[in-house]
Amino acid sequence: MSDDLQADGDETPRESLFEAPPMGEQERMVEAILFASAEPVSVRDLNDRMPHGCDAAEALVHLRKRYEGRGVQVTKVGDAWAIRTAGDLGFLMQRETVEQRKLSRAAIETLAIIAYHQPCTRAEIEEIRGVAVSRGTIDQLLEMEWIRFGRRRMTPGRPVTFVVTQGFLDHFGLESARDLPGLAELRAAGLLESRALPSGAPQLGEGDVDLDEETDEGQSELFED
Amino acid sequence: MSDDLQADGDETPRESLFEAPPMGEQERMVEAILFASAEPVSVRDLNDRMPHGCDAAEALVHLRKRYEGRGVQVTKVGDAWAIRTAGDLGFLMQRETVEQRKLSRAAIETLAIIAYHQPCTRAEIEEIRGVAVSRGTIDQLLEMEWIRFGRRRMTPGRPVTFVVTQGFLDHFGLESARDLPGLAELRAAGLLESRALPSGAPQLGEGDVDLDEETDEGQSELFED
Amino acid sequence: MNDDPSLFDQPQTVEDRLAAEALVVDVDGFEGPLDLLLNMARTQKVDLRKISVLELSKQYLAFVEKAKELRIELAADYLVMAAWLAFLKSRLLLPPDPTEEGPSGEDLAAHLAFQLERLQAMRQAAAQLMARDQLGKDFFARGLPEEMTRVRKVTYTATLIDLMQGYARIRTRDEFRPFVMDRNNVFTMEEALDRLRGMIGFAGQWTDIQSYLPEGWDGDPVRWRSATAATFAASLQLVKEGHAEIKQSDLFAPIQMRRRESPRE
Repeated sequence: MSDDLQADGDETPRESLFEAPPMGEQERMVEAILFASAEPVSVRDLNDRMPHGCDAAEALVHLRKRYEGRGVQVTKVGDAWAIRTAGDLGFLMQRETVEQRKLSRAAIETLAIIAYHQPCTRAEIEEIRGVAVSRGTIDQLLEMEWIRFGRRRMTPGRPVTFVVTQGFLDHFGLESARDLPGLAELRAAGLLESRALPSGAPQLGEGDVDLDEETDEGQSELFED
Repeated sequence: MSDDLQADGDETPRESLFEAPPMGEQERMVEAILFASAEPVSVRDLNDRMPHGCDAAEALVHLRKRYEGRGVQVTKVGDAWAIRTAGDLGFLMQRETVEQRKLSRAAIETLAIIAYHQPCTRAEIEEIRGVAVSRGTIDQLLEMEWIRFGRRRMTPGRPVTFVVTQGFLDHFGLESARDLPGLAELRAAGLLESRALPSGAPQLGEGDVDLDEETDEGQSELFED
Repeated sequence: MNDDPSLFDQPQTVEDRLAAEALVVDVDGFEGPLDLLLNMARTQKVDLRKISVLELSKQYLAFVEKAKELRIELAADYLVMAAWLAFLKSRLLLPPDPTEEGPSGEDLAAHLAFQLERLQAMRQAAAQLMARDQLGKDFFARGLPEEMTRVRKVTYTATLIDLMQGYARIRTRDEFRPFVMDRNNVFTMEEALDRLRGMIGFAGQWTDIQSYLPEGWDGDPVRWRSATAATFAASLQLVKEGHAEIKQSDLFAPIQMRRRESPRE
């Protein structure tokens, strides 16, 4: 599967100011570090841990190819990397299966809204769901480390925003928030736009009302983090 | 490095009474199980977890070969198997934080005495400093390779002597220890502040005694270690 | 608003009616009025984009009526929505009043349709998300992560200046040390002066200043040196003050001192 890699992987002498180890060695190092960690490791951390002059990003390209089709996979999680078992082998892992926390419908929808609309204020979540978001729902998602606070919106009241985390991406096997299922279609259908509410329409939920002005900004900021 | 494995690894068709998955698949399974398991897994457990008719022992042989020379190794732990970091990459599992500190005053003084008086016994150092020299101080200087053992003194007890090393000379940019400036030069260089004696204080010893402003500090330090 | 006869003339199947009744009874099962509207919209069995908002409004208002009949308490949100839908319905039914400001009935209806479609889309997205392979359920992280050991390595540095200052410090301290440390072995000039002042009155003859050394200071060389130096310095002081005379007959000869008979001016 990776015969072509062997050639340039192991022996190619690389010119470097710092006499970095050969790429084959760097690949081994990345392999060892990713195997050792249960959490995704950023390219920056990889480079920090490897000897001076190493190029973890390049080593990762080789390593990822090497594990294509294998029982474990080199997966990208945001700007970090992790090794995870292949999805089709989950059936072997009953013993490792962790009890998934049961999420309420409200929590699942809130999570989806944040993921697809991030950064997203509480008022926006309430506007979309047409009902107040309970504190417990947000707290639960924060506690699971699937969402975190984003930047405050620069609108009156400076409301906080929520964005999804690396842990969220890791949990759902997403390389980035851009890879959310159906994202492109939803956007094309205009369903991710925050449309101005015609005056007189009922404002449901009781959130800090900051709906109208922020909409444009909200879009440009989308998926920035 | 494992080109020879590619051939038999993935595709070899195997005859089995139970229509076991191909060996390549079995290898993937063993790989995933060993990876995800929190403990080493025995061949028996592997077979229990894999579909009927699988031969974990054989899959292990292939898998083990596949990981030969890689950053992680399939290793036997007791009668079970686990994936572990390759021995030569253990250094990657240590996060080394380098902290630069100034050498302690005791160490600097000890070093200075050795440099000015080498070869110099511990007793001589203590006599000059006026306080006992702790073992740690000498050890530290030895470990830094700024001093080393010189010839033993041909006096009763044959005490060891210390001399400064080439590393010391390199660090301080000296051709030899003889290049160290004398007291007069130190004074000329402003490193020794000449100060009028407090009136009435007796002037003992040689004429060129200078009481620099550090005296008080020096006194209190006498009882430091 | 209930005087609209069409509300009851709707061509609804029995199934739909039952469903509508079930909605009322099951009001707790809805996540707010928008959710309820979305459920009602499904009974229209059309694409949400083509939904009849007028129809939906009527259906919702009927629901609220029914709830009242059944004495089911509805949350405020549901009533706010009912009021708004009643307003929307009237806008949609009445010909537009050109003098009236604000959005038209069609605009409001379009927005409601958009809200429903968006909620529906988010529901689907949430379902798709949860249907994905999940960590710890379908794919797994390393079960036996290796601990990163933290090794703190301390390197020490010193400069040549540090070294020289250190050396200078010791040398100067060494010479200064007796002042504090060896007080027992130091005879100060003040002490010598006091002693000489008391004794000089009796010294009419030339006397070796050695004889003025205090008792016990002539044995140990260190003490002897200190006492001699202090006594000598004190004698010079007495000469300077005009109380004594001092002489030395030869190099290294004993230094002699006697009282000055007539103090100098």
